[in-house]
Amino acid sequence: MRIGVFVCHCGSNIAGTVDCAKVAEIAKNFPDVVYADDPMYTCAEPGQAAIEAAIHEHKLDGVVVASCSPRMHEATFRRTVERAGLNRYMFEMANIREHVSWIGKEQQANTNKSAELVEIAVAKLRNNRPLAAKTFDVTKKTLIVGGGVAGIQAALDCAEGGIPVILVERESTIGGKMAKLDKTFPTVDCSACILGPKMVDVAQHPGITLYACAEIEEVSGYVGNFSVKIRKRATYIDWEKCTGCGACSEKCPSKKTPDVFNEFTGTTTAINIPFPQAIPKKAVINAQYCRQFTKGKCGVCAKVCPAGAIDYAMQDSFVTEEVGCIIAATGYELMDWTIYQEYGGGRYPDVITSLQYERLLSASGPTGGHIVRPSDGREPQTIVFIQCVGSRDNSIGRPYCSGFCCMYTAKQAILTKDHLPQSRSYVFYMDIRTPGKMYDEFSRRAVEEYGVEYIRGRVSAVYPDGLGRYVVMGADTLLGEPVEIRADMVVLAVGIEAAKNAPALAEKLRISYDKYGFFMESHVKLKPVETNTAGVFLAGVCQGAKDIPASVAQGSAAAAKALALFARDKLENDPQTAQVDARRCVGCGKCIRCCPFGAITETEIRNEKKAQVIETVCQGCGLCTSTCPQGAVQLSHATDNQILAEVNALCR
Amino acid sequence: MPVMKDKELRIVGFLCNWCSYGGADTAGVARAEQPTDLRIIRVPCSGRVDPLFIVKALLSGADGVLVSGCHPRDCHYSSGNFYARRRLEVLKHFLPALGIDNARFEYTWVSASEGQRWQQVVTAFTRRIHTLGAAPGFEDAPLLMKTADMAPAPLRPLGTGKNAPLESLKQAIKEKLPDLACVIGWKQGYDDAHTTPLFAKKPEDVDELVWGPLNAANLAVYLPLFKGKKVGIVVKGCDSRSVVELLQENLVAREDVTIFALPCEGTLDMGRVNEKLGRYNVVGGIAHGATNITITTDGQEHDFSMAEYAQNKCRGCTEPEAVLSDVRMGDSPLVQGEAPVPQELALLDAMNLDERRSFWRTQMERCLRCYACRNACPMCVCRDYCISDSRDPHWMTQEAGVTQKLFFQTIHALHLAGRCTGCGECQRACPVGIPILGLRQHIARTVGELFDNYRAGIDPAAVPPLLGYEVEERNIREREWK
Amino acid sequence: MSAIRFATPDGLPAFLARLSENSRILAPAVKPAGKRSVIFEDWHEGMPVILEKATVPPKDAVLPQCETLFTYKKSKNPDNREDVALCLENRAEARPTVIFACRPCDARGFAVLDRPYLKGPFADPYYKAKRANLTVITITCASGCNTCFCHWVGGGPSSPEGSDILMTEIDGGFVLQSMTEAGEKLLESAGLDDGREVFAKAEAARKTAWASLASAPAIKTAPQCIAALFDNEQFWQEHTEACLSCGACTYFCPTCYCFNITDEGDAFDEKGGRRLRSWDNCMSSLFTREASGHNPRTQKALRMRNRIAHKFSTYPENWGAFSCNGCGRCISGCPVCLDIRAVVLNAIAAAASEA
Amino acid sequence: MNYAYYPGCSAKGSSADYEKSTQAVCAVLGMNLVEIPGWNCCGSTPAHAVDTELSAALCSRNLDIAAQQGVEKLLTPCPSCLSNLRHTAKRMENPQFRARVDELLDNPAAPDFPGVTSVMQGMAAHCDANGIASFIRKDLGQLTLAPYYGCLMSRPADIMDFGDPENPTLMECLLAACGAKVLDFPLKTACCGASYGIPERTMTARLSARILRLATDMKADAIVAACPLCQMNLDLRQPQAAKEADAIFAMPVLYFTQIMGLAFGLSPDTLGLEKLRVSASALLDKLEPAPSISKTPVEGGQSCE
Repeated sequence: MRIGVFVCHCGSNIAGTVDCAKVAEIAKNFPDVVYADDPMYTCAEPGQAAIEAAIHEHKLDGVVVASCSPRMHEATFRRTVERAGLNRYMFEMANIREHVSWIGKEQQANTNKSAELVEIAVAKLRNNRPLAAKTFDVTKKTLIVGGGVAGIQAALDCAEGGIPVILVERESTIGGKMAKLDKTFPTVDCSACILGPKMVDVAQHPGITLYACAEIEEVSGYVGNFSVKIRKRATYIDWEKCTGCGACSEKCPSKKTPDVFNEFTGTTTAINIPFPQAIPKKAVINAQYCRQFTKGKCGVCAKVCPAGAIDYAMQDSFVTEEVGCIIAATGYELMDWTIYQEYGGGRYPDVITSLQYERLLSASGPTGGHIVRPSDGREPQTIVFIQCVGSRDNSIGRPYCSGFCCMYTAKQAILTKDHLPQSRSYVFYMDIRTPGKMYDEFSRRAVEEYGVEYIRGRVSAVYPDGLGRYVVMGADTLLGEPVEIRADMVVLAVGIEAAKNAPALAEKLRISYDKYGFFMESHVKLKPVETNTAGVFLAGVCQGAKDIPASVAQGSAAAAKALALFARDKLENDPQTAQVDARRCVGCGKCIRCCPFGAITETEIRNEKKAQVIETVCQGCGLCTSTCPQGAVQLSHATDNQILAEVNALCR
Repeated sequence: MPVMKDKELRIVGFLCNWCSYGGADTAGVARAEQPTDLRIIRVPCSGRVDPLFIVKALLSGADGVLVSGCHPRDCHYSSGNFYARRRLEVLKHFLPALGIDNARFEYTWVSASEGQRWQQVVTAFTRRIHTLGAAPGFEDAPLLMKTADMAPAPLRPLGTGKNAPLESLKQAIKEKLPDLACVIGWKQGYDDAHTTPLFAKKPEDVDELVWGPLNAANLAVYLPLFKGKKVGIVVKGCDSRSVVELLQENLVAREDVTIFALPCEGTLDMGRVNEKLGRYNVVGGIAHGATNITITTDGQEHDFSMAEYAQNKCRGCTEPEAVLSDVRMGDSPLVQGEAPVPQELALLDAMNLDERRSFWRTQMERCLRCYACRNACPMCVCRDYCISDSRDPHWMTQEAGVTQKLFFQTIHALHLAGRCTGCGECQRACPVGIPILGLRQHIARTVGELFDNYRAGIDPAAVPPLLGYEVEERNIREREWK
Repeated sequence: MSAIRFATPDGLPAFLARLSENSRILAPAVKPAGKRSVIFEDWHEGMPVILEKATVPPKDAVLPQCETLFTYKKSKNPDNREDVALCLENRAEARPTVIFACRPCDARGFAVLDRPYLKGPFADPYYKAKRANLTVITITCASGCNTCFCHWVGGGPSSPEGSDILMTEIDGGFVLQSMTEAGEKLLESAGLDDGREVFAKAEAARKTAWASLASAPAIKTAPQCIAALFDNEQFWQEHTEACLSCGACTYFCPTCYCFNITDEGDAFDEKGGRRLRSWDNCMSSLFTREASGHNPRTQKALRMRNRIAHKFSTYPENWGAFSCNGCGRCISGCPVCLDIRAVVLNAIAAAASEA
Repeated sequence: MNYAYYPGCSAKGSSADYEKSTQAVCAVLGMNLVEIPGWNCCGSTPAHAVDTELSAALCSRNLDIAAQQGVEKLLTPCPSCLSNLRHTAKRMENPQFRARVDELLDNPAAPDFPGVTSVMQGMAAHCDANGIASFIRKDLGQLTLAPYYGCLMSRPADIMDFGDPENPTLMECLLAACGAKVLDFPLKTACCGASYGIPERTMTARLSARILRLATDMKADAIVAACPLCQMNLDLRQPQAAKEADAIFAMPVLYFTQIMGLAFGLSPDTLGLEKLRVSASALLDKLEPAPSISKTPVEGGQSCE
């Protein structure tokens, strides 16, 4: 081989603590290395041009770049060598920035280590083989999990782009959390008024198939060709027949059913349509409370339903959809704030969550938009808002900021003043975080125009004063003294966490999630929509806290990723797949059993059972390679011999 | 490549591309200062890290090896690290059997965002390796010769199988023979005191079948060679476990094999028998008592009581009867008591790490790499494509050094993890009597301890532990490290 | 006239100590284990003197299990990195070596090895150097054993072929008789008592040993018979069914001399690359596997045929002697007790019945 | 059943009534409290904030005595003693700390100390709610009680082992088992300010007043305390608190052992009620004979723990 080595200075990032020229000089003595240089910025245009020139001039057939992490620029340099006519896999990187120059200050040790890392890379490269991608067909259809505003936006954008969409929603209606909100910041326009039309569009768009009351059961396949099994939960109502007239819920005798949509601020009937603008506007029976199910007799709804849609015998059913990509938009839930015993741990009826407060504010809520205390129905005079309940609190293992609470607290305080002009509102806050367009102006209005009293400090305790009100004890850290407020109502800005089933879904989608259940994007900065599984994209809060505009933007971004994927008729696989040496294979099937992707099947060659890799399914983990005792399955680009070459270069 | 003298030690890291390599990057981005000893090899997934890479590095001069992958449940490939966890945990238990301090090997989980944790991991591990110092080698370990004790009293009365219904069995075999390509059994070998495998194809061949304590060889080793053909096999209890294991691994089809079984009363340790017989020209005869056999050589009688001359494995045997059979005859023996720690294993257990390195160096020096151990092993199914003598992959050289030889034993033992039934054929086949069975017993014990007392070769439908995983492992507590 | 000396059992350590001043001594050493073995090892003072037949023949002294033939290093011209210099370093090693107390069959093994390695069109320099520095002291056998058959193949319990000194146990000690010049020289400076007086006792002991052997069948026709059976696949298959294809028979054989050549390491590394010669095993499928993957001898029966034919047919054709000296290690070392004697006798019988 | 017992210094002075009632109630429950011989102060003076090791040496000596007695568990009525003893046991796990403390002691402390637990926890472990109910002779059904643990009893959570430090419930459990109406008293773990009783009298008065006011507003018949210092503070300084709060308080502050003793039909003298500054007579008036000796089992009958 004829190998060229480029030891990047990265300005002073590397050269500050590594003698790059010396590393290049040492590299010249490595086997097959015929050229070495130490450019200032290898990744910059002149640096890349120099690599191309060297490939031509020195007839290189392999290149090693010692610079930053391959996770940063491997793709860049692969394209560089490809432009110069080399196969992109005849390239290796030595990470001498993140793994050397940035973590140690001793130049001698760093220089030595860099040279060794280059040596490993050369050793590996000498065992590299050119690899070529294979092409395969694509199913041009998108599946979206979650019908909140992010999922709705992604669905509409995909469908508008001509790509059929399957939208799967766990609840009986789409709309997500946004549908529960009264008004939205910073414009204070009605949430239902701006979301409603989009929901209707979803229902009416011919390119969108909506499965509500449905969940993902199984996912198999790979980018371009996923097969998704969807569980349609039994609603006990034939939605083909249901007209959404609501006659059933009017007559339903089981009126003490907890109202999930209203965040348990009221009760509803066992058969109901969650809210008037629900899409699909279809009734659902809550079997836990329906007398037909709990007592075995009732049947009132079946009698009154003019369409004859009630079907108590309904079972869960399944449907399988073939799609080319999947967008996860499963949103969030509020954390269980009742672990805060100092706020009563849920024992005090007038200490409520901000989302419950939204339902109290909403004209379609249980109180018709009147702010009253859940305990006695009286209008509160003093309301205390406590921010960061379950956010930025390391003591309960939740260090992250939930992102939008500062803004909605300001909004709720403003709306409170609108509803109850005589009322006084206090907001306990840690910091006000309002970095959006018109956001800070909005929160200032709460203080300046609406007279909301902002107190910088945490609340140490909330307790009933025995006379029907609540004592809110806290600290004003600006004044440096304790504060005690008698409040009629306390609203907690409860922090968010990922949807309960997010980890289970992540495992089905083979994507990663963090310890709070939020899905992991492929790169925090540069790939915020992609995941580590090709063809699975993220939208909305399932990826991390964000407000409505950001969720909508990410929904559109995910749709753009889907549309870009489908802009091609054929896809190329990553050729870093496992290969079977049929001669070595004894057909024991251990690899088949281990493969996380079902990418290995059994085949027969001359009447002997052999393993066979489906290259388009193989994701290149190499588990099979370390499982096969005789080394018959080798992962291209990470073969036993390639890794052994690296080990041998280090240990001899 | 030499390390920086007196400053660095050789520490090799295998990091998965997605989490831990990213975590190391994150640490770099955060300028989290770390010791400079570690050299990172990037692999796609911790599941790609064949434990043999680690042994290879440690035997080749690495002072420490660190594997890091995504946290359980976070694997980029969904389950690679679950498999890795089992395999690496088994390795961690196994290394001391070789005489390698398993503190020199660690595996852990670091996510791409945990730069700080990565810094802690590297710092702590490097400190640990520096505390341990440079790894001692095998080639220059002082010589140490030790031999295993004889096993304690057997769990069942041992005998010579004199009263076993051999004639009825022959009749049964003859009845089935027309449908079978052959029936594998034992016949008299080069003299009365030795047996050799019998491949009966004709009824008169069946008459050559013998039964008794000389039938030490495990004939299951031949079954995969008849793949696709219908064959019969006569088994002892231990042999039947090998058959079960082959069935479990799809190397033999259940419908293709007819298993004939008699209850085993124990087999002789031919190494010791031959030693006692010494040099002789001819065997004058062999007489079977109930619990002993008498061999006459050159006119001199030698008495071998089963109690004294049975193989160690027979004394600890809990399955004298086949665990799976089609034709079964004879009375069931009564097994009482728990299997003791096998003697070869007890011998290893009684040594410290230094002694074990010395022991293996002393033992391995006389290995000729004839691979009788491998080829006699019914579970060595790679056959002609064993990685020990392949160039691609190129795990081993032809060099005759102790580390190469010991590395082969490691390959064999690790490949047998969860598969070895303890039949002992490897050790019995060794012409120079190297007590290599201890390594297999060690790993089988580890597998049992880690995976709910799993024993290989009991249930053809069982999932072998290293081909499966639990999301929460009951007996692996890898996360307690830091 | 050969030198004849006498040594008491107690005198042997001193004798070996004296020899070890100038030479490496390879002497049998016992390796205790469940299955005990006896291995030739570098002898040093304090080690017991063992006279048992070794489990492994002393072939390693001239044909090591693995030897580095030479190392090769490449270095780059600092001014022009494409200009690479190659430096070879010959590693043929030959220090004076005495094998003590091998058996006549072992010694005859050297005679078998000498032919292809020294007497063919090319003498092997590595072998030659070692062989020239080797002195073989053989202890004659007092009896045969259940697996050995030296007298079938031209040897015997006191066969001198390949030995420099024959040593025979008699009452009260050992008679050492030089068979070659080298042996004579060694004995003359060995500081041992004269043994001519008791030499007759030694001769008597050797005769007794011969007489104790069971009569040997005639296998002179083996070369032709085996050649005639070459295409009789069934014969070879029947005799190979139990074979495990391991290397116990060949690696423990004093006459097997096939080798493999591999390169290890890297020419640019400090240690350089190593060209290795190591024993090869014709019973393994790898022996004949070609680079293409094709293998003319995939079946173990064909490999067994090769081994038997080489020892009893083709080698004799080329060199006029069997390349088997009847030590019987392939029988005693075989994990499944395959018996080469039976194969040869059956071949002769089968050829006769075919004819 | 015998229990090793560390009364603490208050028991011999300011909280003699706590001690008296504890002994009496434990006797009823069949808990024989055996005082460890030659015990000394637990170091719960301001000293422990000044010199941890010296304070730990004091505790270690007590724990060592208990260890020499061979007891497994040591009971103490006082939360402050409990806190100090437990903190010491925890700190002594650190070998360096232990070495420094050992230097201060005549003999090195025993390697293993017995576990220390409060009398309250000890009672709950000794018998379940039904067990307690079986001793009831007086009906407390007319009593509304505000359980008050004080700030020390449940904090820090990992040392004191009282469940949620903001919302312990063990005392409620015992009082309910005795048949009283128990308030969900929000300030049950709030500070009464007792430790600043001398340097910051106003603050102490303010903090105490907060608790007294809430109990009064919640119509409690009594505050039930578990800490000698709290009890003394809330009872003895009630006029000061009332003055600070510009209110009138007449809130009896009893120990939980006294309440239990009343339920068990013990006489006020036996329980040391005469020592209260705010009389409990109103409370005594509400007691009625238990309707029947064999009470119906308390719901579930489970342990309070």
